[in-house]
Amino acid sequence: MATTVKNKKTAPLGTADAMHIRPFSIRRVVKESFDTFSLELDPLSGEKGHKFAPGQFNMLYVYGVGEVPISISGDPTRHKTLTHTTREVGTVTRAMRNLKVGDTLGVRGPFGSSWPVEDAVGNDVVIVAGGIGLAPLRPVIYYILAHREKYGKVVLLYGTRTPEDILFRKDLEKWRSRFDLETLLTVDRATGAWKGNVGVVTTLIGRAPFDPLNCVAMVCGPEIMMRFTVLELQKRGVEEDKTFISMERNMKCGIGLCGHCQLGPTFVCKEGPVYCYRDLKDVFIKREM
Amino acid sequence: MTTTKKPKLAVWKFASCDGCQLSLLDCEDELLAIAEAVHIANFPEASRAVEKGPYDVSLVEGSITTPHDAERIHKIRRISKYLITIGACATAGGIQALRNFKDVNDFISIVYAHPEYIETLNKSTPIADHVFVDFELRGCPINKYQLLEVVNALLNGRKPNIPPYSVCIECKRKGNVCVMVASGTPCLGPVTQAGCGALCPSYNRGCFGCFGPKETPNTVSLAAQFEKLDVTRDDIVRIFRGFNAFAEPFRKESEAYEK
Amino acid sequence: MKNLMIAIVERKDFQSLFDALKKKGYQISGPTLRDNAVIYDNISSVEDLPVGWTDKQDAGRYRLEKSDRASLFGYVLGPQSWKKFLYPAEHTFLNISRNGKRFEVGSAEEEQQPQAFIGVRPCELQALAIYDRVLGEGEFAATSYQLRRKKLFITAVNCIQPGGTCFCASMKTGPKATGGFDLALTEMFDSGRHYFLTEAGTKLGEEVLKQIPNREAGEKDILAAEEALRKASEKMGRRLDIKDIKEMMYRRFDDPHWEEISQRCMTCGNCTMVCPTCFCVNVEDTTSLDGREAQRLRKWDSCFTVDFSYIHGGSIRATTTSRYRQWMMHKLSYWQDQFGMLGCVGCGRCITWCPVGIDITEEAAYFRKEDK
Amino acid sequence: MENLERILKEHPFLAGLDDKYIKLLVGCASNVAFKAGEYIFREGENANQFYFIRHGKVQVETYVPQQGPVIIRTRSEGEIFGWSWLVPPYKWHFDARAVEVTRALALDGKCLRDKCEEDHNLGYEIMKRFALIIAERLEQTRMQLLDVYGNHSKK
Repeated sequence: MATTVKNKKTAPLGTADAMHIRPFSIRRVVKESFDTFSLELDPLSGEKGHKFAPGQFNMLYVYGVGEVPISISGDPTRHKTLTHTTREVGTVTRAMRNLKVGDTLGVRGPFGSSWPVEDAVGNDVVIVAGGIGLAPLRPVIYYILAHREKYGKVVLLYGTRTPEDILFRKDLEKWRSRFDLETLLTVDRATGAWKGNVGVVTTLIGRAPFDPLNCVAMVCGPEIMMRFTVLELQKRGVEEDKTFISMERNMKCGIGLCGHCQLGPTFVCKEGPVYCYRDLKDVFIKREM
Repeated sequence: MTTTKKPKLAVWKFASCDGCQLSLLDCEDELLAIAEAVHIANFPEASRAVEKGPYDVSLVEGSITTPHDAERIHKIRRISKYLITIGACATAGGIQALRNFKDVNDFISIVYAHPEYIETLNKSTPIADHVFVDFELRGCPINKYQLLEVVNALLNGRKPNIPPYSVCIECKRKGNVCVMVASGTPCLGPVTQAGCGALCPSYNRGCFGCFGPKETPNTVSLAAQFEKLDVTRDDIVRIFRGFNAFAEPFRKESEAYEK
Repeated sequence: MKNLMIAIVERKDFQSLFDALKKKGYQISGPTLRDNAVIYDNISSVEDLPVGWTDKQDAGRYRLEKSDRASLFGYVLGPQSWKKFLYPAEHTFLNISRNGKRFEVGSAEEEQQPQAFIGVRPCELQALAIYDRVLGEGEFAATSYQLRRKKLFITAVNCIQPGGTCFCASMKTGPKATGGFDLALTEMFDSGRHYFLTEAGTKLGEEVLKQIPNREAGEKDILAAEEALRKASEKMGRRLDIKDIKEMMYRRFDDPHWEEISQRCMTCGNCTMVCPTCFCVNVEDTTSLDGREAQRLRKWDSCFTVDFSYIHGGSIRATTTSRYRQWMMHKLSYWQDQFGMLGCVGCGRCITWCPVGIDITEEAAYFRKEDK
Repeated sequence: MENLERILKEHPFLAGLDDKYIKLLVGCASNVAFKAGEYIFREGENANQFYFIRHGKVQVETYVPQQGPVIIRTRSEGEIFGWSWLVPPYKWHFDARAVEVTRALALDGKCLRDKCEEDHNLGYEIMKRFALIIAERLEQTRMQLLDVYGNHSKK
């Protein structure tokens, strides 16, 4: 795997100006956990669907409130409906949560780089997700399962804070019942009723069934979780240039013009959010860069 | 904004000059739109009629200077869903906080014929020292567009565009020439929060710091530069001791030069 | 390029340049005096230029002075850069109106009147080239910038009199304009004569030049101008050694000296506002009181603000140290990775207009010394 | 016994350990099984064993008043748990309970302590291995403390 899959983006549809917002209608609202929800959107402007690559994001605009970057969490092989999953953490996502079926949401995108699902063909794939980090990785799982025969062993390691924080429960149930996908869950803290694993997500790496020398790792979660995860993957022998992470920074434009999402030499909205660890390792550990 | 009941708004006055309330009245062009969007239930500068609470929004002007006020603000907090303080008095103690640097009893005996009737606290303090404040709107007086912006943002459920950065940023956006660099005029702009539209530098004067300290203010560096511009130590104390004299960073800097 | 016109325009005929540009429909912008400084504004005649004025500059200090000759371009650089015209400080780009559960989005971008800049310094030409790369050439371009940029006529002015905080010579961006202009002037004084050696850089420039009274420049004229520019290069107030500067600065990322700079830095953002290449903007949302109309607008922003790097939970660059470092390393290191060029053109504005006189050349020199 | 010896020998935890030491360990080992929900040990009891989990899952928990049992960490097949036998006062600090039917090798810690005391080479080999386990536990605990997925929003 020589290179990161960079900027595999589709040109924004509708208008030439990438700052132009396209209205979408909310078809369904799904409550994923007490503070996390998914929105399923249909285009209003007559465009047919919304093509994207797993890992890409859209800028979502709530009328009069503002705009935020949210990763696409739906199925990339079925792009009639656009699905986003987000956590309520600020003014805009709070307003988004109050939207109802039939309300309008503005969309710009898709923007950014994507997970190397095509380059990973022929390899084992280990997907490590922490918390809301499963959202941008879900399209990867959908994609791989749609092309399952092309991959070796596929492992999903997913950690959350508590059992109540586990997202996409229906999907997880389905995935756990499959023989061609190893799904391991763990939570950081739990009380009595929980019968699953307890411990940070990195504890799953040591015993996950994959061949570290023939494997592509895709990691998404809080930065500190990704730091520990990469260390643990390296302990098992996964190569740097086959390890991929997804970064988060302040994004105001999504197209590399506003400057806010700079991470040293790169713009997270353009070269990221998905990076090959080898390309980012020098800046990844720099404080306040 | 939903078409449900209009939010009830109240304006309250503590130790102050009423100038900030007047900023609301000064919104001539927008006042009708405001009156349409909110129900003004209590506004001493505009009407004597007072409607009972609770209120959706309380705008509080003035600082706490008497034991009675210290009690009254708690009552207001209890009947207000959102409490927004407006102006330097309410957010930093105001110009009357200059007394905080001296013994208040000395002032009382000088100013009043019968000091024994005067019941006052020995410090003038901001509202946030007494109750939880949802939003602080700075300025002496506040800027009417900022006030409109806060009300507007609240009504539309968005974050108000009230940036905590320096006056310099809005000053340069406006195309002003830096008075300190080009004319050697001491200016508090680099340590003062934006919001006034860089009013004084637009008229070739140094910023007086009406909007109080900005985020991460480096008053030490600015004061050192004032000295290079031959501003005396006494004058540096005076510059920092304006309408926001008791705001922590300004207070500390003025005290450093008082010694 | 070589076969384009080089001519002499006498001072008395200089107004013809304004007239020719106006005739072509250009709105002319150029240097003029205001508030004790030379600023850029819309102008209409030679009289609007800062005739007979010059400036003295040092770190944190700028003073206008009377010049001993009636030069039109005897000043060095003012606080403003041309970005104020091409990428305005505040600009509404979307108008959105609500209609029940739906909303309609309308672009607020408009075709612009052609603009002509008079008095663009060589360092500023480089700044424009940088802006072109940053805002105009990527996969996504800034529409409002392109709408203004594409109709721009540039009259450059070479620098025969560099300022105290200039360091274009060491950045290889001046004092002579080498491209990116329609016309380039060198203001010459020679035994009582006052004239402009005028070089056309484009066909359009040549077309305009032909409408101004002129005579063909001889080799002597060209050599005289070159000599004046060579001298200017030697008088440059400051220098910045750019050899391997990207790598050098990366190595100093954790240097304790950043902390020392932060003792002086006020994070006021002046350097970013006056910088001709700083391009960062914020996007703000506004609404009408009744909620029926909303707008999205772009404002110049600064990496010195806390909110600049805010993601839920806090700011990535919370400390002054990290914010100053971001700015300086962006100019000298990150920019090269991002755009394949330096983000600094050596104009010296950030040095002059820093209220406490922090000097990027001095700090870079300190880091270089530490690096050895 | 041959079976136990093979299991111990192949376990990555003991990789590289001299055969004579493996034999010694076998002398301290026994097969154990626990039903789902059964306590393996309780807080405050003497810590005289550690376990190689062969099958099943174990949770380490503590009882917090008003909250009930809080699960600190689970251990699964192939993993080792229990190191209180190694440090005085040799008491369990937590409860351990089988989440499901669990089979394990129990090694007698007291027996092992004595052997390590007699032969410091063995002692060093064991210490080295447990130091790794303890460091790993510490690292994981620190990460848990960081509460990385929490909503830390200040605004």
